[in-house]
Amino acid sequence: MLEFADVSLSFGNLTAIDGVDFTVNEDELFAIIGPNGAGKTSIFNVLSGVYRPQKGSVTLRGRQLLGLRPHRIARLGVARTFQNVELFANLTLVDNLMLGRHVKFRYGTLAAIVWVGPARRQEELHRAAVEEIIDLLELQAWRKLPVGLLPYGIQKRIELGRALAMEPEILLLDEPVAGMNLEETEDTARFLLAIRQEYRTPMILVEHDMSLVMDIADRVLAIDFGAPLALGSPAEVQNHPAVVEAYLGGQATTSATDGGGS
Amino acid sequence: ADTEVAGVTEEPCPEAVDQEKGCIYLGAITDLTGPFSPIGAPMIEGSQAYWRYVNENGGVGDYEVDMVTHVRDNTYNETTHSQEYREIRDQILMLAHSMGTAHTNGILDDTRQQNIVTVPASLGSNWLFEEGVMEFGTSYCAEAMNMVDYAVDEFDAQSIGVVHFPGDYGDDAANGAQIAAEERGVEFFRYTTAPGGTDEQTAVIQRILADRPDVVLLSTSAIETGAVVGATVAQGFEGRFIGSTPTWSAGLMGSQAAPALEARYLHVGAVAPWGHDSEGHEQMRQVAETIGAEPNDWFVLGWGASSVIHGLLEQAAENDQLSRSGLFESVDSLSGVDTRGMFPEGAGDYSGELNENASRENIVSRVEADSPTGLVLEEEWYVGPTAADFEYTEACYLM
Amino acid sequence: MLSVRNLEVVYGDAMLVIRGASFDVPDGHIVALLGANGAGKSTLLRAVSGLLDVHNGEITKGAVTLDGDDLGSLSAPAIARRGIKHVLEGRRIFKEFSVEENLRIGAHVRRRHIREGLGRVYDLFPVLRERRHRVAGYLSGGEQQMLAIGRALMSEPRYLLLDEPSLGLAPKMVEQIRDIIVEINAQGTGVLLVEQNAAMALSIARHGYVVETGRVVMDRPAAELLNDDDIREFYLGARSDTPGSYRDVKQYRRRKRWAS
Amino acid sequence: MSHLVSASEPSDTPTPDRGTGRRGGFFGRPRGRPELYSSYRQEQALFNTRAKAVGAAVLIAIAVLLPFNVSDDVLRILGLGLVLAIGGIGLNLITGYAGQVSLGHAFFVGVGAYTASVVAGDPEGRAFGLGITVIPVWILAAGAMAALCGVIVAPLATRLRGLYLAVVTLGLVFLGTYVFTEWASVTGGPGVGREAPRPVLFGDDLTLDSAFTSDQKLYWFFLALLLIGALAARNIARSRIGRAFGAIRDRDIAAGVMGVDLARYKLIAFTVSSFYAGVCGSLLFVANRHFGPEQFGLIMSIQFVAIVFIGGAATISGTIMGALLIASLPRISAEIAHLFPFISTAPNTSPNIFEVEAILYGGLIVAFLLFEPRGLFGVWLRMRMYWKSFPFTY
Amino acid sequence: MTQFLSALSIGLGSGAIYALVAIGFVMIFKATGVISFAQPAFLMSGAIIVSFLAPLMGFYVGAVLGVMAIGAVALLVERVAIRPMIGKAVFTIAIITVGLDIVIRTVAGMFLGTQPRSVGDPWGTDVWVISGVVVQQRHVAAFVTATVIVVALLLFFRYSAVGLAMRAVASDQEAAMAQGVSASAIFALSWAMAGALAAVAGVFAATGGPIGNTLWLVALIALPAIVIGGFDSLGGAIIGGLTIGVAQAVVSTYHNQWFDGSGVLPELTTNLGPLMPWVIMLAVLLVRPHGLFGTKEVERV
Ligand SMILES: Nc1ncnc2c1ncn2[C@@H]1O[C@H](COP(=O)(O)OP(=O)(O)OP(=O)(O)O)[C@@H](O)[C@H]1O
Ligand SMILES: Nc1ncnc2c1ncn2[C@@H]1O[C@H](COP(=O)(O)OP(=O)(O)OP(=O)(O)O)[C@@H](O)[C@H]1O
Ligand SMILES: CC(C)C[C@H](N)C(=O)O
Ligand SMILES: [Mg+2]
Ligand SMILES: [Mg+2]
Repeated sequence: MLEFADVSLSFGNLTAIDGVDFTVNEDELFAIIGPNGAGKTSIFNVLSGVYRPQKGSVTLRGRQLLGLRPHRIARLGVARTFQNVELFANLTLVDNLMLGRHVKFRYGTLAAIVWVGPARRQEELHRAAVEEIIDLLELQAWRKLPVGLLPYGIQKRIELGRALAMEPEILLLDEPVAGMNLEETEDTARFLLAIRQEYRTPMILVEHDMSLVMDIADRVLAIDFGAPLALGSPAEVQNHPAVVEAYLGGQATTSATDGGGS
Repeated sequence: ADTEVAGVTEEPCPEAVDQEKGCIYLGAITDLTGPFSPIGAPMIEGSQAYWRYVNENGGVGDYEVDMVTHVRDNTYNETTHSQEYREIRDQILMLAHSMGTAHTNGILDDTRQQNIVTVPASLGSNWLFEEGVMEFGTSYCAEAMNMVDYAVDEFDAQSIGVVHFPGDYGDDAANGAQIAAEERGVEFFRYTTAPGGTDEQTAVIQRILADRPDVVLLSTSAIETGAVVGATVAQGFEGRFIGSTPTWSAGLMGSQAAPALEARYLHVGAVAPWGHDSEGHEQMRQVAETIGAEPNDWFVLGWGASSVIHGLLEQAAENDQLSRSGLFESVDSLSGVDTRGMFPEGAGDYSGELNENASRENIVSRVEADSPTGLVLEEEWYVGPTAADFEYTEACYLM
Repeated sequence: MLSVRNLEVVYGDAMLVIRGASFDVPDGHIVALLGANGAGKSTLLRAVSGLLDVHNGEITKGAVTLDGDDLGSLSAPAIARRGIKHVLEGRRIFKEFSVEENLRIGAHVRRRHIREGLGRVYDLFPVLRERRHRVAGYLSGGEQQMLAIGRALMSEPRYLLLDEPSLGLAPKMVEQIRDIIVEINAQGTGVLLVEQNAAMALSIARHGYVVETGRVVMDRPAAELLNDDDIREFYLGARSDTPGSYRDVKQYRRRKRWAS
Repeated sequence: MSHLVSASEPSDTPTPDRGTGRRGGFFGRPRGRPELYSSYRQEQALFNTRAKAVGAAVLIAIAVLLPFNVSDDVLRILGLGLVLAIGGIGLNLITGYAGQVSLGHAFFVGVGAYTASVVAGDPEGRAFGLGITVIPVWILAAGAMAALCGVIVAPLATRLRGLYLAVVTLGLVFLGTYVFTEWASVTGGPGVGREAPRPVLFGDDLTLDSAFTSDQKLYWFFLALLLIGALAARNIARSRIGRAFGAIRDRDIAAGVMGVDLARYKLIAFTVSSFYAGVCGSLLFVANRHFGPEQFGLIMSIQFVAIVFIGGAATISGTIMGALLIASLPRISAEIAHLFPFISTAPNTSPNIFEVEAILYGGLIVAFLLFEPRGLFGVWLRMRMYWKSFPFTY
Repeated sequence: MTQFLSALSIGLGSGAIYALVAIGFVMIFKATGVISFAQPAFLMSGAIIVSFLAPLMGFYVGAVLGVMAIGAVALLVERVAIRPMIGKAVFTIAIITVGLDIVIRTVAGMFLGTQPRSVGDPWGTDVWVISGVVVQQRHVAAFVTATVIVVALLLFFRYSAVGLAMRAVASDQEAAMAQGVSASAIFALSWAMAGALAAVAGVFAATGGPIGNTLWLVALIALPAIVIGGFDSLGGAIIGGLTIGVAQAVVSTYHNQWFDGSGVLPELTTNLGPLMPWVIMLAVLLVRPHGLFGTKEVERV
C-alpha cells in the first residue's frame, strides 16, 4: 500500500538517505532498524512531508506524496509519532487528541464563533471518538491536564493516541518505547498489538529495543549510513552479519532472550 | 450661593490664605513632559504665582482661586489632552489653560456643551471665531505676517522660508507668512518638519542650505530652533532667523547654537520679555523673587494670561455670575482688561467685531547673553502693513 | 563522597516529590538509581546539581553534601565548578551551536584543557568528530545523546550525574556507552547513573537504589539487586524464560509497589 | 513558542475517573458529585461547572449594575478598560493562543478607528466623512477593514517567527503612522487629528447626557460589545480553530504533521485578531473623542502587549482583567501619588505628581510581573489553589 | 555629488550611533533571548548624566564616568528586576523592560528640567568642509568612537569564553548552568555592557544640540538595524546600523527634491527619511527571514 522507492536525501555533503527502497503491505507491521544517525527518522520525515528528498518517489495507494506539504499528507492518512515527544504541551490531553482529529472536522471559523450548530455537533461527535482512544490507551486519569507536566511514559502514550485519533491509513512510530521501563514497554507492546487487531492499521516501527522489534514486526529493514543493509524476516535480519556488525554488536545473541527495556 | 456650582466651593482652597473664603477651581491641561514642556511648565508656574498673589491680596469676591489641583499633563498629545479634559471637567469652573491649537480644538465641542470657558495656551487665529474661547495675544497668523514684514523692511529680504510643524499651529503661521510674502512680492519656501533634534531636522537643514533664503521664519518649538539655526549656520548659511512665540527658550543660551542665535535670531512674541519695563512686569518680578522663581519669558505669558482671566472673574463676581454659564455668557461681553502694560492696549476685549478686537501687535526681541532670559526688547508692539490691513475671514490654517 | 540525607523536595510550593531520600556516591564508585517514571530520579539529580530552582523546586528538608560541605546553598554553576557535572534528561544540547562549540562550552569551568578534552571525546565518539562543524540541533537523536555525554566529560568532572544516558541509543551504542562509563569511572570519576535500562545499569554499578514516589525503597549492592526476584520481575524482565512473549503479557498485570 | 504560555486556559482539577473505564457509560448524573459530567455537551460548555456558571452570572450582573453605584469618572476609566479589553482579546488570540507575538496591533486599531470615523464622520467636517452614523455599520466596517489589512499582511508575517515577527509588525506600525500622517484628508493630519464617530443608538447620541449620563451609556455600550467579543473569542478558543492555534504555538512542525495548515491558520489568526483590533479602534475613538495620527504607534502596541501578558497569555478572562488594570493604572498611580504630601503638585519642581505617576505606572508593571509572571490569571489560579487546598499547604 | 557625500557623512555618523545602540540590543539578546525595551531609557540617562558631569570635569572625563555610571545603573536594574526572571517567558521579561524604561526615563527626565541641557561636547555644530563636502565633526567623532568600541568588543568576544557562554545561556539556561556557566553573571555583564553602550550612543546623539526629551527615540531606530543584521550578530548590528543611518540621511536630504509633487513622484510632506530603516528592514526580511547574519532557529523533529 505504501511504496518508498529509491529515495535519496542529503543535507549539504551529508547523505541522510541513500537510495532506500521498500514497500509496506496492508496489515503489515514493518520495522526499520539501524544505528544512530542511520537515517530512520529522516525516512519518517520524508514520509510526512517535513523533508523533501532530492530523488525518489513515495506513493500511498498509488498517490504520490512527495512535494505535498505536511498537512496535505496528513489528510491522506499518514499519522506518526515523534522520537522526542512533540506534544502540544499547553493543551490538555483531550485537546491533544482532538487535534489529532483536526482533519476530520468540517466547520469553519464563523461556525466556530457561533458555536451552536455544526461546531457543537461535530465537537461532541469527535469528543466521543476521542474517548474511545482514551479508553483503549487507558489514559482516563489525565484527561483535563495540560500534557506538558505529565510523566514521560504517559506523554509517549498520548502521542500514540494522538496519531491514532487521525484514524490513519498508515501509522509511523518513531521509537515508541525509548525511555520506558519494562512495565511501560509491555503496555505499549500490548497497545500496538491491540491496534493491529482492532483497526488493522499498517505500521512502520522504528525502535532500538530489539526484543520488541523482533517480537512483533512482520518484516524488518536494516539501514546504515542511509543505505539499506538487509531486508527480511526478523530472524533473517537479526542474524545478518552486516547488521550485527553495524548495529547489534555483542547484544545480537542475547537481546532476544535477555529482553531488558533498553 | 447655596446651589452647587461646578468648580466653585464654599470650602476653602487646599492652600487657602484666608480660611473664610470659598474656592474657585481653574483647570489647566498643558505640556509638562513633551516638546513644549519648556513652555508649559513655566507658564503654569507664572499663573500659579499670579493667583497666589491675587489670593494674598483678597482673592476674587468671596473666593480664592486654585489653579493647582486640576493641572494635567497632555504630553503635547491630542488624545491625552481629551482624556485629561474629561478627567477634570466636572471639577472646574473654567479651563484656564489648554495648551495646543489642535488639542484645544479637539475638546471644544465638549467644553461648549458643558459651558466651560476655555483659555487656549495657543495663539491659533481660529480662536477669534470660536464662542466660549478666551484667547489672548496676537495670532500666529498675524505674528508671521509681522515677521515677514519685518524681514522685508528691516533686512531687505528678497526670499523667505518658513520652517513649521505640520498641523494647525504650524499651518497658521506658515499661511500667514505666505499671505504676507505674496503681498510683499518676495520668494517664498515652505518647510514642513516634525518635532525632533538635529538629526530629525536633516531634511529641512539640507533644504535651507540648498535654497538659501534671506530670512528663515520658525514656527516650531525651541528644540528645532536650536537644531536648525545651529546646524545651518555651522554649515555656512548666512541668512537670518525670526522665530514665532513658542520657538524660544532661555535654555537655548546654554546650547551650541547660542552664538548663532545671538547674531542671527529675532524673536517675535505676544508678550514682552521678562526684563521689560512695564508696571505689570515690575510687579511680576517682585512676586517671582519672593517665591524664588527663575526668570523665564513663559512665566510672563502665564502671568499675563492669568491677569486677563482675573478680569473675567472679577467682572463675573461683580455681576453675580460666578458659574459656568455665567462666565460663558460674560466672555463675549468682556471689553478689555488692564494688564498694566503686559499686553497691548485693548487686551481682553471680546465684545465687538472680531477684526476690530483681534490684536495684531508683536514684541520683537533679540538675543543677548546677559539678559536674565536671553531676550531683550528690540521693538515694542510692532505691526507690519500686512497684518494691519488683514481681514480675518476664517482660521488662517484653513486657508 | 557525595551524599544525600533525608532529602525533601517540593515543586512550586505545592508538590512534595521527594520524601526523605538518602543515598551516597562514594568517590570513584558507580551508583545506580532505578525507579519507575515519575518516581523522582531526575529530581534527585537536580537537587544534587543545584538545578532545582530553574524548575521552581526547592529543598525543604535534608541536605546534599560533598565531602561534608553543604551544596544546598550553592548555585548550579558553583556546583559544576566543584566538579559535579549533570547530564540532563532529554539531552539539552545547544541546538544552534556546532558540535564542537557544544563541547567547548562543556569545558567552561576548565578552559585550559580544551584541546585534550576534544581529542578524548572525539576518540570516545568518532561520529562526533565527523560531525564537528555541523549544527548540533540537526543531529540524530542518538548522536545528540553522545554529544551531551561528551560535553559533560569535557571538564573532566569528579562526579558525573547521568540521567538516562542510554535513551534512544542503538544496542551497540548502549554497550559502548556502558563501556565508556566504566572507562571514565576507572579514571576516577564517580558516577550516579539513572537508568530505565536496569540490566545495563546494574551490570556496571557497584551499588543500586530503587526509588519509588520520592522514597528510597531498596538499597543494596548491585549484584544482590540483580538477583532479587522483584527486581528481576519488574526491572529486568522475568519473562526472559519465555521468548517472544509480548503477545502473552497479561492484560491486567497488577503493579507491584514496595511503598505506599 | 511554548514559552509564551505558562498557564493554560481554565483546566479544572483532573476529571474524576469514571471508574469503570468502559466506553460510553455516561448515564444520569449521580447526585452529590457536581464535577461529574453526564454528557460531552456539558463538559464542553463554556461554564462547565455550576460554580463557573454562577460566578459568571454574578460578575455580569455586577458589571451591568455598576453605573448606578460608581461615579462617572470611574465609569469612564472602566469603559476605556472594556474597550481595551476587546483589542486585548484580539491580540491574545494571535499572541497568546497562536503564539505569534505582534507589536503591530496599534496599526490595525488605527485602521479601525479611521474607517469608523470616515464611515460615520460628518460630511461637512474638516476631514472626509460619509455620514453613515448607524452604529453596526461603522463598527463592522472598522472590523472588516482592519481584518482586510490583516489578510494582506499575513503572508509576509507567516514566514517569520518569534522576535523577528514582533519587530516586523512593529515596522508595520511605523509605516502605518507615516500613512496616517500623510493622509490628512482622512486622519486630519499631524497636529490636527479628527473627531470621533458619533455613536447614535436608536436616535440617542451616547456622547450626550440624557436620561443617563453619557459615561453610563457608553459604559453599557462598551460592556455589551465586550461580552459579545469575549464570548466569540471563547468559542474560537474551544473550537478546532483554537486548538489549531495552540498546536501551532506549542509545536508548529508537529501541528503541520497532524494536518494543520499552518499558513491558513496563521492567516485566520491575523484576520480575526485584526478584526477585534479594528472594532476596538472604532470604540477607542469614541471613548477618547479625538485622535491624532501619531497615536497609533509603538506605545499603543506595547500597551496591548502589556495587557495580554499582565492578564495572562491565552486567557480571555485574564485579558479583561489586564485591560481594566492597565486602564486604571494612571488613576491608581495618581491616587497613590496624592497620598504623599511631599510630592509637589507644581509641574516644575521635582518630584512632582506627574513624575511620580509615571514612575508608579512603570513600577507597577514591573513589580506585578516579577511577582506573578503568569499574569493576573496566574494570581487567580494561585488564589484558587490556595482555597482548594486550604488549610493544607501541600 | 557633494550634497550626496555630505548626506553620506551624516549617515555614517548617525549610523555609528545606531550601531552602538544596536550592539547593546544584540548583547542582551544574545545572552537572554530578550529585546530590552529599557535601552531607550539608558540612552537618555547617559546623555543627561553627562550633561551634569561635563561642566564639572570636562566632556571627556565626564563622558567616561557618565557611561560607567549608566553601566552600573543597568547592572543594578538587572539585579533587581531581571535576575529573578531567569528562566521565565521572554515576552514577560520584555514587558518588564517596558516598565523599567518608563521608570528610568521618568527619573532621568526629572533631571532634565525645563531648560534645554547640553552634553557640553567639544564639537558642537562645527563642520569641516572638504572640497565642498560638509562633514560634521561630531559625526566623525561618533564614527571613530563606535569603531574603537566595536573593535574592542569583537576582540573581547574572540579571546574570551564570554561570547560562547552568552549564547549558551540564551539557547538553554538550564543546560548552560549545568556546564558551569553562571547565567546571572552573564545577564549582569550583558546588561551592564548594553547600558553603557546605550549611554555612549546617547551622548553622541545629543552632541550638537540640546538634549530633547524625545532623544530616546533614537534607540528604537536601532531595532530595524538589528533585524537587518540579525538579532544575534554583532557584525550585523554594525552593518545594519550604518545602512539605516545612510539610507535615512540620503532620503532626508533628497526628500524635498524627490517628493515635491512636481515630477512623477507624489507630494509627501512628511519626511520619508525616518521611515527608511523600517522599509529596508521589511525588504531584507522578504529575502532573508533571519536578517543578513542572524542565526537560523534550529527546529527538527
Ligand atoms: N535537518 C537536518 N539538517 C542537517 N542534517 C540532518 C537533518 N536531519 C537529519 N540530519 C542528519 O541526517 C542523519 C540521519 O538522521 P536521522 O535523524 O534520520 O537518524 P536516525 O536514524 O533517526 O538516528 P537515531 O536512531 O539516533 O534517531 C544524521 O546524521 C543527522 O545529523
Ligand atoms: N517542574 C516541575 N513542577 C512540578 N512537578 C514536577 C516538576 N518536575 C517534575 N515534577 C513531578 O515530580 C515527580 C518526579 O519527577 P522526576 O522527573 O524527578 O521523575 P523521574 O523519576 O525522573 O521520572 P522519569 O523516569 O519520567 O524521568 C513527577 O511526579 C513529576 O510530575
Ligand atoms: C504656546 C504653544 C506651545 C502652543 C503650540 N505651539 C500650539 O499652538 O499648538
Ligand atoms: Mg531517529
Ligand atoms: Mg527523569
